[in-house]
Amino acid sequence: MNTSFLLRRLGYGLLLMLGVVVLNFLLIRLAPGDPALVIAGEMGGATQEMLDSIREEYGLNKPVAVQLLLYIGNVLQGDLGESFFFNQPVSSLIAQRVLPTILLVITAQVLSIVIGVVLGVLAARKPNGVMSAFVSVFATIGYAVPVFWTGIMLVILFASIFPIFPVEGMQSVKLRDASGLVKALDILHHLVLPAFTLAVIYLAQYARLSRASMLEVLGSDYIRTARAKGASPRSVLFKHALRNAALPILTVAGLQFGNLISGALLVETVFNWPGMGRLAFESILRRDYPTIMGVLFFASGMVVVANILTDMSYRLADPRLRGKG
Amino acid sequence: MNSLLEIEDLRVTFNTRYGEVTALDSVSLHVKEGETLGVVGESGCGKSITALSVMGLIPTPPGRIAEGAIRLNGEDLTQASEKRMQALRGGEMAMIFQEPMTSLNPVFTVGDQIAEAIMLHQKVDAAQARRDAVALLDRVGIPSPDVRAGDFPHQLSGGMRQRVMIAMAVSCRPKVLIADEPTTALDVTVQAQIFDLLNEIQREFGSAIILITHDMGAISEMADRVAVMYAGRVIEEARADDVLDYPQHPYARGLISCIPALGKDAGGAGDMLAEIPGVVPPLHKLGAGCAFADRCAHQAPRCAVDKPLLAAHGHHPVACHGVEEGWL
Amino acid sequence: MNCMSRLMGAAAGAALSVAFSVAALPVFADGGTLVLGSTQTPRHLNGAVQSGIATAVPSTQIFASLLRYDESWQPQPYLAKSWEMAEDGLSLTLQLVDNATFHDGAPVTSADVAFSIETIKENHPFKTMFAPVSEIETPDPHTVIIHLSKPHPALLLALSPALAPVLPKHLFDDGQDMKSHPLNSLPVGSGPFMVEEFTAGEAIVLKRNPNFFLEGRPKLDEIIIKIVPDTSSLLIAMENGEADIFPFMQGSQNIRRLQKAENLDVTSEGYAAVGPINWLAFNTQSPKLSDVRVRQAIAYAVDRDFITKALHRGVSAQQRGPIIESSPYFDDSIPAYDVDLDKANALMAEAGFGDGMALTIDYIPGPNEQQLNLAEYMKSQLKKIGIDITVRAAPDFPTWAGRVGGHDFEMSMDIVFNWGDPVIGVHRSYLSDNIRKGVIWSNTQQYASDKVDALLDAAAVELDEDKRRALYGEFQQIVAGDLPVYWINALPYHTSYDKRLQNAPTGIWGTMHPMDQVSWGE
Amino acid sequence: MRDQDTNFQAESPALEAWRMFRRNIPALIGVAMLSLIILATLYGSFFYGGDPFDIVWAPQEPPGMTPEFPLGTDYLGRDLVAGLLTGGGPTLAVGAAAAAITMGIGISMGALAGYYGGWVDNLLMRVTEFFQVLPALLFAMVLVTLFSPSLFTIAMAIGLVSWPQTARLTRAEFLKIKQLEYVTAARAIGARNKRIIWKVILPNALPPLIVSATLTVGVAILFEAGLSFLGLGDPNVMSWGLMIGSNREYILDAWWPVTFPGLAIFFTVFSVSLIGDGLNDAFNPKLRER
Repeated sequence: MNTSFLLRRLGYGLLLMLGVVVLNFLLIRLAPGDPALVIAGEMGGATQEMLDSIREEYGLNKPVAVQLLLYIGNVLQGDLGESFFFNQPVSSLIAQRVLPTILLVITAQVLSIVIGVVLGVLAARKPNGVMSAFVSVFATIGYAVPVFWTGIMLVILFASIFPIFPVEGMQSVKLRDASGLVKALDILHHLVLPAFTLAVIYLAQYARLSRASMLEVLGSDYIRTARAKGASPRSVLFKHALRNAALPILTVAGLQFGNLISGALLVETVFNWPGMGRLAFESILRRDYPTIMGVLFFASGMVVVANILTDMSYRLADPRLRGKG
Repeated sequence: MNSLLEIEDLRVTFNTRYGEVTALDSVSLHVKEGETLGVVGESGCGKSITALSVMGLIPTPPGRIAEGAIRLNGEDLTQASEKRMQALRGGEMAMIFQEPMTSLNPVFTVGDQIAEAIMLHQKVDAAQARRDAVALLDRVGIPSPDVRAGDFPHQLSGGMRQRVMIAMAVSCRPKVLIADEPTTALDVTVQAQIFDLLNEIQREFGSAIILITHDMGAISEMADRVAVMYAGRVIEEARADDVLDYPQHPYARGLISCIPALGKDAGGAGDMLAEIPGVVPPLHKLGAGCAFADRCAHQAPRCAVDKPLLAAHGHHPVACHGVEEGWL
Repeated sequence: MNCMSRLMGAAAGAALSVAFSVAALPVFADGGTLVLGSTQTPRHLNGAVQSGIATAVPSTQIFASLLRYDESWQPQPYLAKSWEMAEDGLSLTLQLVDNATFHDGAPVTSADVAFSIETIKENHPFKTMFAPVSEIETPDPHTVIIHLSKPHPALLLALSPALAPVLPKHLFDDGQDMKSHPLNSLPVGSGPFMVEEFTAGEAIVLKRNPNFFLEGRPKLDEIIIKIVPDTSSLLIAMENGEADIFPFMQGSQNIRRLQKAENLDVTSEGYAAVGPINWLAFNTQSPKLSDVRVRQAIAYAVDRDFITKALHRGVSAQQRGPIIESSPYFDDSIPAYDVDLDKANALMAEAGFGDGMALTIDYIPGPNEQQLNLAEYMKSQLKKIGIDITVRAAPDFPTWAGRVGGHDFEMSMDIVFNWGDPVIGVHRSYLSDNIRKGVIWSNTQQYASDKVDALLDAAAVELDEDKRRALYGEFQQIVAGDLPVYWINALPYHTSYDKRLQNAPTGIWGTMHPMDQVSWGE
Repeated sequence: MRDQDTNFQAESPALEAWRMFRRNIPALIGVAMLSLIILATLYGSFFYGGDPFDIVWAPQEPPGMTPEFPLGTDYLGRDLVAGLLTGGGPTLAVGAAAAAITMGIGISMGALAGYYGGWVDNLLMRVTEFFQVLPALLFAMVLVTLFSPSLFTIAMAIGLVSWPQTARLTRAEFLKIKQLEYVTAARAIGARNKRIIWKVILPNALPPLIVSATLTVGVAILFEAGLSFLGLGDPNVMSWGLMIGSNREYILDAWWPVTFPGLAIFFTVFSVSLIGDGLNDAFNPKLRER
């Protein structure tokens, strides 16, 4: 891994983020209606003095270009503005919500990749077998089911009819003072349904992808070479083939991250998960633009970071890319 | 001396959407220790299937060995368990493939790939296997082998990669070494080096080599005996000199006439097609008669209905009615 | 659902997680945690500068106020141990308790009270509460004299915990804007509970105030307000014991569902002071609706009976006038507009719309059963008198508020609270001087009647209860004829709570009242 | 392996693909299912009358209880069958329109980037990457909120957030095809860039794009459903997503008003993706043989 690549990649990521900041700003400008009126409405009244003081406070009375520069400057300092709704800075609202989202998204990602790849590999072993047919059908079904619908059905089944899993968010409020292990178990307990719901769609895609990828790799010359030197079927499958088949899976996993965050938005809403997605959704209902834009900014940042990590791990996994620019 | 490897009446079939087709039919071959058997023929004639059958690498399904036996030191490989085959592959017998570009795993270093082959068959630890791998790289003529061992395949040239393949194949001193078109993808000069290397290895290890090629030049350089294959059958078999000097089968004659004059470019498939009109018929369209009949300039009525068998006529065994009946 | 499956589920659940079985352990007697589930998200916790139930519930636990109210609308001592209204009704003198302290240990003094009332007068959207307050005198640390420019009978109710929290002057009076003061999110008060944690949009953790000035209270160790925006999830949480009390529940399905739960009690008590009215508002300035006959025709077409019985499944009560029917000021002789389609069609023809007309209807996004469903019902029902309705959706509350507040609407469903005294919650919708463009829940109908203005102004200062009632009676007769809005029903607010809960909050202010006597029973 | 000549005879690969497609049973099932769904949404309301917004019966009548309302009624007492039949049209229309917008933007961007290369490619690809960084659903929600929900804004928003993948695919195809001999030949006879892009390269890049377009329709339908579920659908037009969104609150009491539209969406997307897979196999016979 060379540092210049990493630096270039990071610099480019920052550029993308700057783009998001500008877009954010433009979107707020495009919003119909006077932001000051919206804020005043939330505060419960709109006298002229109040509107003026709000304009002053949020810098709405300055020229647009100045506002943009101010906004960029603030974002660079980690200041995403004040929420229109909550009496708090957007950055602290997001800070409270980041970890749950990351926990949910990463768990779902890991679940879907691990289960998906195992299914895909098993299917690839016998391209015409039962497993293979199952993976194909399952992948198409998984792709076609609306994720929120799966979530609702799971809530009905496992929270209402058979109350096995809780639905009240990420942890049981009554256990907030509990010890670390109990708390961890509690969070795990809450995590099962949302993570599984989110994982299902991507799981199906990974299964399908890894099946195709494995089939391609298994037909390649170096697999024949591995067999010719006497490697066992297991070693051929998991050592020689999977390492190569993992490359496209890795690419898709990176590209999938943005979609995963979108999916998390729906899943968080269904399961009351205290993450950024729900914050964004509720903020949209409240027209809390600074918070919406803050989440959009932060979520994009997560995608950028995920892309950089993917690129880096791709270069680690594929020696052919190492040392290239 | 007895044959080290003996293939007897081998019939291999494949299930395709045209039904079951026979890819190899009544193939019998043998090779002795220290001997080089050349197997020649156009693409699709069954050379590679033969090699893969020996290695037990026929993709099953759709392929299967329907009849016959393959004996290595008297042990019938068609009856051997998968476990046993794993032990034999890379140990007792090894194979060098046609495409050095794609036959090495791109994500492992060449040193690791050779070391893996060593560890699969010899009871040595990783460090020792690594040292052996470097020694092998040195043996196959790779400069600064200790550095090269840490390279990935994409960092090596084609010739280097084929040397790596050879190093990997001979790492456990195989008794039988199958080289499937080992030089097709390489430059002419590199080809010669690779053949030299194979010859050296054979002298050193006493291996039997089965050299599969469509290049008659390679045969003349390397082979002690030659089997000519066409459409899944051996149609002529003899000492290399005999086949080269007195080809009997019209197809063999065609092949021989393709050998370029010395110093010219080694013959490619394109030249060959120019000499023999038509192409190898698809396996599912093989009729009852001689598979070569449609392309044969000397076709007789019998050729279309009656499949000629391999039998000694004159110099050496050949499967042709014309030769058998003496009108050719 | 049958018992067996529930049992199996519970068993599987217990087996699945240690955490689950810990959560299921019962809690007994004094102390313990109360988990209050709320579907509404508070902006912050300071009820002095923010109206609405989302803020009022935590605010009344954190802040004490001068008075509190019992079940029969009678004022009771709280921070004020005694009070006296002057004969002329122009001043109120209150004596504060001696032992009250804020959570940071500072004593509660008359200066804090004066600061709080001024802050509320300045910042709270309910301008009428303290508008007549001309001066606040603090002769000593424990005496407060509120001077009024005119008699103000609603003043006592306005001193309730839900409306007039007493703020610590030494913390809040630092020159910052009160509406966005940083302490609003983690306030210090003198109420029975102290804020330990406030996760915006998630949870508010309130811990027992050990130095609360009322002896032996509060009983609970902890109140956790858990915000669950999705009602279905909150219902499941209630059934599974993850939450203990769910106030302001209004969906008929939800109410009926929890009524069936064996571990829960459900009551409609606790909302008398709120007086939540669901109504159909008319923009009286729009050309099509300026004719009172059209509004009356619509009133005759809409079937309150069908709405409350069929659409609301009998959980909501009909509401015929501007003052909630459970209030002593309600006049039940006002016209009811029982459904009469012939009369409605005749009125339409009379108004010159015999060939029909097209109207739009807006609704508050969120409480669908009260709002969207009724808008959809209007669409279906008013077709019968030739009115073609387009339902205008608002994607979110601010959009709706912008339209209605900006007078950019024809008809809209709306929910408006009485907030105890008519002066606070009723006058604002009918006074012509409260037509304030851009302000939601002002007189957005732009209804103007000199007669009504005069009646309301008189009622606001009338100290004699009977006379006051008569003034409000006349007011109700007039607006019921003019129909700036067509009142439909009282919101079916219900509270569901764990059966083991003692002294559940069912007073006139319900959970917008200090829950210092609530406890877990044996 | 198809040789260069066949590229000049456009019917031949298309016919070949059709032959492959015709033999693909799952794809044919997909076609049958989708045709049925489209027919039902186009003509169903002629046979099964009634405004889907009309309140016709008691709310939340379970399916199978009343013969007139075989699938029951929703939370307002509106007929679910009428809703399903009428709601399919807008859902499919939004899906198709969004897919068309996606393909329009994506193909244009990808074609220009792939054909011209250099700074054009660089610029357009940066823009593409920028749009890929924005979480699609979140961005679409913001757009729909800003411009108020209607079928048009929803389709636009979905199109605006979905095109980057199409752009990448188109670019890759263009990069591959522009090096082929017949493109050079076209250039040699003096064809203009515009002609080469749209008349020479694009037709040859179509097979993967057609597959992608098919799958995009499915994604767009799911997208619309997701937005409606979050309450950002168009409330004046009955769509499957709206049915789910507005009945979601009552899901614990009545499963059917949410389940049936959910199934309708599922079967539509399922059939569309079966067709997409079938087309993919048909255009890439090599992959199929494996």
